[in-house]
Amino acid sequence: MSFALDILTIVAVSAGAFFFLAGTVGLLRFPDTLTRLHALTKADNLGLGLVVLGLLPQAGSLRHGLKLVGIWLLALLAGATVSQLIARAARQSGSAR
Amino acid sequence: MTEFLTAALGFILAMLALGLVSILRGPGDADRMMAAQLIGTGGIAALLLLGAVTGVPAATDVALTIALLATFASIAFVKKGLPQLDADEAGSTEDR
Amino acid sequence: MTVATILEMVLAAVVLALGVWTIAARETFAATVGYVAYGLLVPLIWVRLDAVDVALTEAAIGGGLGGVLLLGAAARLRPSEPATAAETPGKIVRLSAAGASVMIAAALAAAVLLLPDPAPTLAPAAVANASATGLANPVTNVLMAFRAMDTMLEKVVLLLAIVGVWSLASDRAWGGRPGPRHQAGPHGVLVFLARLLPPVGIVVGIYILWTGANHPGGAFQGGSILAAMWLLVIMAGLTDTPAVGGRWLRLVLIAGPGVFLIVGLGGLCFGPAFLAYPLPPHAKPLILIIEVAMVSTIAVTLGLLLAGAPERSDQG
Amino acid sequence: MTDTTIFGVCAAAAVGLGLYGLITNPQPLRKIVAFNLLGSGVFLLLGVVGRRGAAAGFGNDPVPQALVITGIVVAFSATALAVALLLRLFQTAGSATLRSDAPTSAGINPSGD
Repeated sequence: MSFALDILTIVAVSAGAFFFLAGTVGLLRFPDTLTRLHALTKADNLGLGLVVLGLLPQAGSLRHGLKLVGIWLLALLAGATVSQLIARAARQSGSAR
Repeated sequence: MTEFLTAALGFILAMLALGLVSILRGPGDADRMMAAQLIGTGGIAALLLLGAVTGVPAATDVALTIALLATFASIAFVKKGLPQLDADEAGSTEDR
Repeated sequence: MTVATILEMVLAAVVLALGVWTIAARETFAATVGYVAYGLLVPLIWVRLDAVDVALTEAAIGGGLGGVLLLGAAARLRPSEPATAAETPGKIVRLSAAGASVMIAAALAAAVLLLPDPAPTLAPAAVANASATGLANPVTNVLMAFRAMDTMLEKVVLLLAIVGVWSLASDRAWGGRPGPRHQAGPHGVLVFLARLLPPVGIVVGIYILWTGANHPGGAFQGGSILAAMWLLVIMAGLTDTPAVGGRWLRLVLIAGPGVFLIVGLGGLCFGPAFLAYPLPPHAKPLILIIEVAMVSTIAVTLGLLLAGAPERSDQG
Repeated sequence: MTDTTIFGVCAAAAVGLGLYGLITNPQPLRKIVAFNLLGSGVFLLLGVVGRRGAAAGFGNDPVPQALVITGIVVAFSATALAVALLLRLFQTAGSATLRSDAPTSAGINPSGD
C-alpha cells in the first residue's frame, strides 16, 4: 500500500514539476503580456495542484492534508482574481501589444 | 523518497528563478506585477516540498501565510503600480 | 555533494540574485518588486534553518506588508526619480564602497563560520524552565516570558512609529483619514475577492495566534495577516480608513502594551518582580490574555502604518 | 559544505550588498530598500548562529529566534516611519533628494533610527 502511495507521489510531483517547466517556458517564449499571463496562471496553478496531490499521501494527518488542499484553493482563488486585474491593467496602460 | 522530493524542489526553484528573470526584465510594469503571482504559486509549491523534505510540518502554516499575503501584495501591485488607474476614479475603469 | 547541498546552493543563489537585482535595477519600482520577491523567498531559507517562527514573521513582514509599503512609496515617488538619479556618486566613491562592503561581508562570513564549536547557547536553560509557563513553543516562551520586557517595548516602538507617522500630517488633515478613498463598483472582481478572502484570512490569523502556544506562530504573525485582510477590504473600497482622532481607535492601539504593563505591574505588586508571572496553572491564561490584546493592537497598528499619514480631514 | 556554511555566506553577502546599495544609491527610497536588505542579512546571520548553536534537541536555538522576530518588527516600524518622512518631504519640497546645499550629506540616515 505504501509502495503504491509512493508511486502516486512520484508521478504527481513529476507532473507538477513538468507544468512549472511549461509555465516558465511560456513566460520566456511568449511575446506579450496577456499570453505570458495566460501561461503563468494556468500552468502554475495546475503545477501547484499536482504537487499538493503528490504530497497528500505523505501528509501525516487528515488535518495536515486538509490544510494542503486549502492552500491550493486559496492559490486558485487568488490566481483567478489577480490575473483578471493584471490583464485589465495591462490593457488599459497599453503595454499589451 | 526524500531524495526525489529534494530533486523536484530544486527543479521547481530553478524554474521559479527563470520565470522571475523574465518577469523582472519584462518591458512594462504589468509584467512585473506577475512576480507576486509567480511566487504565490511556485514559492508555495517549493515551500510545501521543503516542509516534506526537511521534516517540518509547520512549513504548511508558512505556506498558508504566503498564500494570503502574496494575494494581498498582488492586489496592491495592481492598485498602486499603475497610478493612472488609481487616479482617474478606479472604480469605474476597473470594473468594466 | 548530496542532493540536499545542491538544493541549498540553488536556494541561496536565487535569493542572492534577487538581492543583486534589488540593488542594481535601474527603476525604483522594478527594484521594489524584486525586494517583494526576495522577501517572499527568504522564508524558505528560514524553514531550511528550522526556524519556522521567523519564517512566518519574514513572510508576513518582509514580503507582504513591508513590500507593499515600499511599493506604494515607489509608485508615488515615480515623478521625482529622474532628478535624483542624476546624483549617482562618482566612480571612486562607488569603488571604495564596493571594497568596504566586500570586506565587511568577508569579515561577517568568517565570524559566523569560525564560531567556537559547540557554540554558546541558552537553549538548555530555555527548555529547563519551559514548565513554568505551560507553553510548548520555546520561541513563544522566550518572547512572552523570559524576554517579556523586549516584547513589551517592541509594542511601544510600534506605538511610537505610529505617533511619528501621524505627526507628519498637514494642519488641514490633522486627525483625519489616511490615504485616498478607494471606490469600486459593487460587482467588480476586487470586491468579490475582498468579500471572499477576509473571512478565510481572519480564521487563519486567529489559528496562527492560537497555535503559537505549542507550535510555530504567535500574536505578531497572526496580527499581520489580520492587518493585510483589513487593508484588502479598504483597497476594494468596501470600507474607509478610520479617522486617526477616534477615541476607540486609540484605545485599541494602546490595549496591547497596556495589558502587558498591567500584568507586569501585577507581578511587581503580588509577585517577586516586574513582569513575573504567577505559578504554572495561572501563567498560561495570563499570557493568552496578553496575546489576544496584542493581536488586535498589532493588526490595527500595522494597518495604519501602511496607510500612512492622514491626508484628508475627517469629513472628506 | 553544510547548510550553515552556505547560508552563512549568503547572509554575509546580503549584508555586503545592502551596504553597497545604501552608500551608492542616490534615491532615498532605494536607500531604505537597501537598508532592509542589509537588515534581512543580519537576521539571517543570527539564524545561522542559532542553527550552529542548536542544542537541547532543537533544530534552531530559540533565543536568537525570538531576538530576530523582535528585530523584524522594529525594522518594519522604522521603515514605515522613514517612508512616511520621505513622502512628506516629497509633498512639501516637490523633490525627494537628500542633498542639501552643503556638499556633504553623509550623515543622513534614511532608516529613521
